[in-house]
Amino acid sequence: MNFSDILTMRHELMLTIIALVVLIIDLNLHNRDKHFIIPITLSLFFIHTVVGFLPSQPSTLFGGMYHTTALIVLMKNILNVGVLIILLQSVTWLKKEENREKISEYFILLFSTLIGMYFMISSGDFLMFYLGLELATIPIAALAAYNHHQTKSAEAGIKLILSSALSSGILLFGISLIYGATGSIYFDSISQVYANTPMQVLAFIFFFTGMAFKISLVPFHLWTADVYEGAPINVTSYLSVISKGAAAFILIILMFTVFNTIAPVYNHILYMIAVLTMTIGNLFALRQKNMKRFLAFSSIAQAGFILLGILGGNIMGMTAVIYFVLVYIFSNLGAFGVVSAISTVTGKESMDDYDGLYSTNPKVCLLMMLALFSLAGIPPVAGFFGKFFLFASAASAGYYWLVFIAVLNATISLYYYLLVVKAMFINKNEKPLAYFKSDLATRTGLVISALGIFVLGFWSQIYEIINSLSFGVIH
Amino acid sequence: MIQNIPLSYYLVISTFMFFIGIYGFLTRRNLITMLMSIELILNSVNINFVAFNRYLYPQQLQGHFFMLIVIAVAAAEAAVAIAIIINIYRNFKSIDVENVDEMKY
Amino acid sequence: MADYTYTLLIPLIPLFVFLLLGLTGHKMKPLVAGLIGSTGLGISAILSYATAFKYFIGSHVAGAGYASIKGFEVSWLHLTDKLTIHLGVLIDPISVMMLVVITTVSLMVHIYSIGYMKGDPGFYRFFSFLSLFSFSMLGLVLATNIFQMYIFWELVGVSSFLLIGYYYEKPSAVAASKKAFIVTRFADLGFLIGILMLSFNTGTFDFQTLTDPHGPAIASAGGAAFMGLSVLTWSLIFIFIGGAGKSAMFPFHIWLPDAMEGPTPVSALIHAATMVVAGVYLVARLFPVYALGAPDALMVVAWVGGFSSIFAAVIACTQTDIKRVLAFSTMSQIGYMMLSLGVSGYGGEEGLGFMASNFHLFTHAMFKALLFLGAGAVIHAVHTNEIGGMGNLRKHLPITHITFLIACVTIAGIPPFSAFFSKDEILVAAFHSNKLLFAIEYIVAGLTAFYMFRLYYGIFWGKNTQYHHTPHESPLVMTIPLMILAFGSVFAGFIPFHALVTSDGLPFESKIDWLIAIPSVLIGVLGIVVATVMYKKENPLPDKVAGTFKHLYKWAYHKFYWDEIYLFVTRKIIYRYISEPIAWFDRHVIDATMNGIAGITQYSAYAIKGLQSGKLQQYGFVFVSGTIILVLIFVYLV
Amino acid sequence: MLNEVMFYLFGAMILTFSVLTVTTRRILRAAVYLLFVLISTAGLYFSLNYNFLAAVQLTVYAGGIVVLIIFSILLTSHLSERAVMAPLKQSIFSALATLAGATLTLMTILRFSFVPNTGVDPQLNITDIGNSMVSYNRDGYALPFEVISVLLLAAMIGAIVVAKKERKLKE
Amino acid sequence: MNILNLFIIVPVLTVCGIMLTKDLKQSRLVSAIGMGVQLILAFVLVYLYLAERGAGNTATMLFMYDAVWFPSLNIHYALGVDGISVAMIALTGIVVFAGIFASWKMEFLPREFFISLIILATGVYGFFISIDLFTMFLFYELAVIPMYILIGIWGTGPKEYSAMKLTLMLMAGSALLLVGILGIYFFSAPAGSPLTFNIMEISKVHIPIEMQRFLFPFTFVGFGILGALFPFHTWSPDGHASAPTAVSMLHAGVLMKLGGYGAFRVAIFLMPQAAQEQAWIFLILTSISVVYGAFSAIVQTDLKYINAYSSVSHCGLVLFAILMMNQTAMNGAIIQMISHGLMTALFFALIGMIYGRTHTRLINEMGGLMKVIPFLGVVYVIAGLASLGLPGFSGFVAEMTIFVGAFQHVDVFHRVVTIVAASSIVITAVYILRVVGILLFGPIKNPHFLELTDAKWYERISTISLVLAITAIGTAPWWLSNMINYSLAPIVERISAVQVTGLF
Repeated sequence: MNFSDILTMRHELMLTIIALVVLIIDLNLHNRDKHFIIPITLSLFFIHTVVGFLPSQPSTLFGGMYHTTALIVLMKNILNVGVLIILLQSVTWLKKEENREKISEYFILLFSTLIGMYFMISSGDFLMFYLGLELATIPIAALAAYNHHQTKSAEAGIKLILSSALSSGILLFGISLIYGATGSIYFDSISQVYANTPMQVLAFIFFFTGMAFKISLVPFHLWTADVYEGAPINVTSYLSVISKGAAAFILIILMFTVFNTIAPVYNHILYMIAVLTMTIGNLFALRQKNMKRFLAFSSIAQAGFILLGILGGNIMGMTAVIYFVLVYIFSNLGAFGVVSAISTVTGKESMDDYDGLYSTNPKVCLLMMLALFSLAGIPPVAGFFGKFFLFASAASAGYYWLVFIAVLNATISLYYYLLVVKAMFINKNEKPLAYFKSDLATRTGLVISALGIFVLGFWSQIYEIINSLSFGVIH
Repeated sequence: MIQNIPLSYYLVISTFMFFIGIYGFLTRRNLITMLMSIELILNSVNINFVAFNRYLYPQQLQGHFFMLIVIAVAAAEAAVAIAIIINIYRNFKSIDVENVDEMKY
Repeated sequence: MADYTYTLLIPLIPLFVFLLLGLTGHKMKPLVAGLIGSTGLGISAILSYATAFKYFIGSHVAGAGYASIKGFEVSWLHLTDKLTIHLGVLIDPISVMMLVVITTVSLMVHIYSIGYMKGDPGFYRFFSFLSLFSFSMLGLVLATNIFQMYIFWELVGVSSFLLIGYYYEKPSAVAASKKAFIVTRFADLGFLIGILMLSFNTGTFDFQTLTDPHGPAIASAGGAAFMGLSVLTWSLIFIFIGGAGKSAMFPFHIWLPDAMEGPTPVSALIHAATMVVAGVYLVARLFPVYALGAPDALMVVAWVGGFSSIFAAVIACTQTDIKRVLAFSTMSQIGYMMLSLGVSGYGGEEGLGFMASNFHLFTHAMFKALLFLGAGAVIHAVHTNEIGGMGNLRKHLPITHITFLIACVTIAGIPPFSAFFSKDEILVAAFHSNKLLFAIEYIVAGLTAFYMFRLYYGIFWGKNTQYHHTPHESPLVMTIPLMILAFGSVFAGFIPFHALVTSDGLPFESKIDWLIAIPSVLIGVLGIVVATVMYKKENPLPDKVAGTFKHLYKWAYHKFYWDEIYLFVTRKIIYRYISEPIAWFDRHVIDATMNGIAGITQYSAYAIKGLQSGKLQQYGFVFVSGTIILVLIFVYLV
Repeated sequence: MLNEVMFYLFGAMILTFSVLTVTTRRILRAAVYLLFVLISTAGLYFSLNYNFLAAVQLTVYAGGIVVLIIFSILLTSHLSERAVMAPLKQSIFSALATLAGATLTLMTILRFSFVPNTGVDPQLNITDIGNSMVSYNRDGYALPFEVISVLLLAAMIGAIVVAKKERKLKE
Repeated sequence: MNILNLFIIVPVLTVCGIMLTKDLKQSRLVSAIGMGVQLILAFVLVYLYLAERGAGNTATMLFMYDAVWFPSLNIHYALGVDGISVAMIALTGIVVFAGIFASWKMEFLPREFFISLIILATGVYGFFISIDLFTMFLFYELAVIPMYILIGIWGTGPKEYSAMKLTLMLMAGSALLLVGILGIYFFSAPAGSPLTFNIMEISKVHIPIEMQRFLFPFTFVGFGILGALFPFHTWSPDGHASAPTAVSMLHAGVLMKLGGYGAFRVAIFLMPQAAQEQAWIFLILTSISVVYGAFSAIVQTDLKYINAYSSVSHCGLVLFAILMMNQTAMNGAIIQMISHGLMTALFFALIGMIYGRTHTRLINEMGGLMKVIPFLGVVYVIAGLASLGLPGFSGFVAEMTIFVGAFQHVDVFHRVVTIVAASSIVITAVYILRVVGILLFGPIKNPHFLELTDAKWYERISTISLVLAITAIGTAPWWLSNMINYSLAPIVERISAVQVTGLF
């Protein structure tokens, strides 16, 4: 290890250090003063985020177990920005009386999952990949059960940990077969010898279902809604954007590099799963009244769209996926931020509680509307661009009917997003939720989301950067 | 000395064990037994890794170490799972999975 | 060629008056509005007379015939390479004749209306509409091309609509205006299709080109396209449908009686003298094409005209509303004109029918306007339209009585009143062409005399009716137009139409054929005598006669139930069996399908909700089965 | 020969106890059966000459995890308690699914022609294992072991956060 | 500074301006100024356009502006106008201006209302000036979505339902459209050369016929839904009935024109062969639209429903004419778009004003209004007469151009559908006169109506501006027609260059 290696691994190292620093400070603080951790951690993480943007060289470490490229750094940075927003949005919630003793744990668990995601994205072999995956999952289960006086939270925790264990078991079985067939766990070796034989397809399917679980693709999504609903709202937003985004990143990388040889097979699988995911996700979302659950199903449907980019199989596809995830992070965090702010202040999470909200809290409603429009893919907000590029990439591979189904699904999704808009703007309510003012951090978080939602689409530079780093299925 | 027993035997064992684990996961009502089924699944995967390593690629120890890591991960997973189960027990006064369905539809 | 650009002013002045009155009229005193309207038309009338003088006499070289001259033309709308709509002024014998007719009658009506409409709250509106109508009608007759004619045709229709519905608070007036517009609109559809076909086949809208005997239209004749008739024939038949609609020919006549809901001066102007003869004018305008290119179409014109004339005459004998009698009389007389056109040939003596038709148009305008205005004066005096509510008015309304009598005698075809001449020419033309039509016209001549005198006696003689207010003669502003028109009715017959208005522009010799004229006069006299016997004094004879021909009377009284048939078609078939089902279909099938798609989506959302049962093991089961199914499909099936 | 006997013995034990683990009505017994499965697996590893693995299996898995499980059983259940079995329908469907899965998977795996190792079996000694474990070159596992430490720490903290009893909130 | 950019910038600035305002008075003033400027701009554009043409500029598109936006996808922010777009922009300017004045008394959430309205207008303007499919599509959706809010918040009756239905159906339309656009994009250049969204560029290449066959229905129906193509028109009656006045005006007046414009600018222009081949299907559908909408209108009792169905009929005529694919008919189609836009906006404005007074839109409950509100009555009659195609008003010009154009096809099929479509002029007369007769004429049914007051000054501005435009086109159609004709020539040339022996 030399200095440049440290620089290469700066995301992981810095975050580990931050986590440890938080732990140490926490141990030395009196119970009364625990809330000081919040500003400290926030500033540390902010620095971490900024440092992440420093230029870095692509390199490979640990004999290929860890590798990083500009693209991977970009992915990590995208995740960082998302996490930063989430942290900002969780401040109010953390300051609550019942959470006071667990503040540092929240941060440490969150950071360790983020570290897991870093390693997962950077992994050069299945071992690190698996480790990263687990590191990114297990602490979240603990976070989901964070509110342990709430039955729902506990239920979310157990549902998450057990189903993720099952899925990672199946995924591992797949990996073991891949190992058996190719004799290696290193991606670079595997991609050269992976062949389209029944067993390798089977192994791929096992592996893929595990990933599908993470991204919550139908029919491997069933945990999602329950966990999202039960988990503390900020954990939910973390799960829905960061966790899912990271999984999408690594999935597309693996699809394009390791499993490139069986692209004809997995394209069929993806096609099927994409249709199922978009449709079922939307159908479930239609009926939801609980905002978290609602956003859960909406995020399932959104995951289906991501597959369109993978199906594209070219540079455009990867760009579209990454860009979409970026946009999706901002949009979803905008929506979650509002839900979180309302839920934290008033404890209300049902859509009915949003009736007539505009009359009391117009700004929040506007942001929510923008975020939902972005999720639905309505111009001029960023979601439109994200979706358009995804569709374009699928169309570039000739999947016109899939695009059609996808856009129809986007229309259905517009329906339920509009239901929320309707609740806020149109429905009459004798007693709408009273006016509330969130604290500075939450507002900052919301403003950043709003900015992202607005700017990302028009600012084509971002798309171009991603595009310059992306690659297609390697032949 | 291992040539007498073909690799496939190990694979048969591991596959059955894997699916027995899954069966357990799908049918055991007790959360802890479900966790135990998970352990069965992981164990079957380990057998796979080890057998592949031993039979096919003994030069490197990739499967070997993979198995080690899986064990460690299994331990971590079990720890968190058991903590949550205990929490469930406190909240629900039961660890029957059927009762843990407050959130649905 | 003389410069006729100034003729542009003839329609434009009324347009200006219309805009002026329409926009600012509500701020004017009624009399001012009336004077402005009348003055405007007066100027137009003077210009028309000047034009007529200039065209027929002033700049005419004897024996050279009358050329058709474009006084003015601009391109209005470019449609295709060949087809461009122009707006312009076409000066030829019939248009000049029509100018005279329209401006004269219109001016009379304007003046008359100042008295008739006195005290009406919508005075200015009435005059502005009248001006609009005059503008449209003048534009129509001056049209240089068939599309311009169509444009003004529509405008005439709408002015008629506005004027019929002038008393818009009266539901019957509103219904009548609606009916008039829709029926004529329906006919106009035929006109439009005819125009489309004609213009497509000939590549022109222009009348001069169309009517050129060596032009593309007539050249395109021949060759059966559909049901044994050529495209040209079909297009002319369609165009005639438009003309028939406007001229209230059978079966489009139903709007005309109802149109009498409008103020009486309007009936005089629009529904007697000018607009309703637009159909005749249209056929006359395209006459060379009909005559040379599509004799079959001309045959249709003749028969429709002939049938309409007798049909209307029979009905007219039974009606009790004086304006309706006049309306059916109008229809009958227009049928005459149509028939006359229909039996005519092209060029020289052959074109006698053409000349006769126009001649009759001219005289008819005079006497029919007179009749209507007279009737208006009567109505003005007694406040009812029903013949039953009148009687013995000759003492109260002397001037009206005399002028009305003159008109009745004229229409009965008694020499030397004008209609004798024109009708005689028509009979001659029919005689030379088709004996059956000729016979019909004889009968109609008798019927006409009968019902007119029935009317006359009913109003001015007959029983002694008690009136609430003693009826008194109308003011001078109303009676002077009556006198002027009476003058016209008497003397218009001496105008040498055969020298002026002929099918090919060349004059020909025409003299009265006494062999045909004398019987016709006798028939007219017979009609008068019968009417005198039956109606001069109150007696039971009419009821007896009605009783004898009970069914015929009843049918005729109900106008052969054509209104009912129309009502049935519109109310029952179109409204009940087309529109309502379509509206229902739209809501309950198409819209329901769209809602159904949404409903199915919603339903399936509920149907699959069991998937998310909240049971962890079921999630696991789905997960595992999902994996296995994927394996099954992609490892074993694909 | 001995190897074969051992293999069949352990194989039979694994399968039997696996089935018993997921079918027995007594929870504690299930844990014990699981322990047997894990021990038998360790036996397999022994027979494959992977002694280190066998040792780890015994200590960490059998010794650590199973003990953890047993403690948690004791915490949450009464010993006399009989486990509630799943409804018949659920069992049948699950059995069908797993059987189908097992059949398909086995059919697929067994048809695959694994390339047998033709080289000489390298002698595996504990030094190599140790070297690999700290090596950061190809086939070195320093990084995973570092990362797993983070995982374990996180898991520990997570477990504590979830399981610790909260102090009563101040009124 | 390209003048076309101003069409985006001015509304955006107006929106920003409204955000700063506090109450109705300020926000409507800002909106009126902004949209007034926009209207002036539109006329300036017309003037500049004609001046350029007069100066001999023969380029297909004028005032081109091109900025690369997403270089890797070759997406440009590309603007340009020809006579057709100029005409449409002028239409939009007038209707939006009138719409602002029609909502002068929008008491409830005025700022939000005007902002949404102007965003809608921005979308429409953007759509008409774009020559890049991507930006076109962007503006298209931008124009559609404020409808939901506008109807949902400020609407009447079952507004939520109607708003949702309208939005979803239009979005489903844009789903079809998106597939079409993407398909076009990926065949927009021969292999090897960079793909492009630029319409003018794409028109230079030949999209493979198989793809055309596949993509044309998507694109055409996609636009057709917005253009109220039977049987996808049902959003229109409900949507219009529930929408507030200005929204109905804008929606029927300009938004629905996006459908026709797009169908012709994108679907037919870029895929002429498939258009030739498949035109017959859509001709049947559109001629059904024309007649069907008119018949449906006959039995409606709600003023807005009547007008909505009439829009179905009239817009059907637009698509019908476009599908005739010759210069005259297409010219007629565009004039009809403008004419219908103005007329229907006028209608909706009047309906809104009448409703604001009588609080009912059911014609059976009204009667004799001419007596009490003569100004509105007269304008309503004018609108009605314009709608039924009376010469002197724009509708006549449009319809006649369409029918003459449609009649240029010699075969029986085209002739029959033309005659079917032409028969709508009678049915139109029926329903228009029915309404006028019941609503304005006859005795006053409700004594309460006697107290109604006639139009206020802002209402007069709103209606008179529209009436003026309608009569201007109706009496002097040649300038509009020539302007459009000039720009149509290259398009028609391209379309008719491909001779396909279709089914008929």
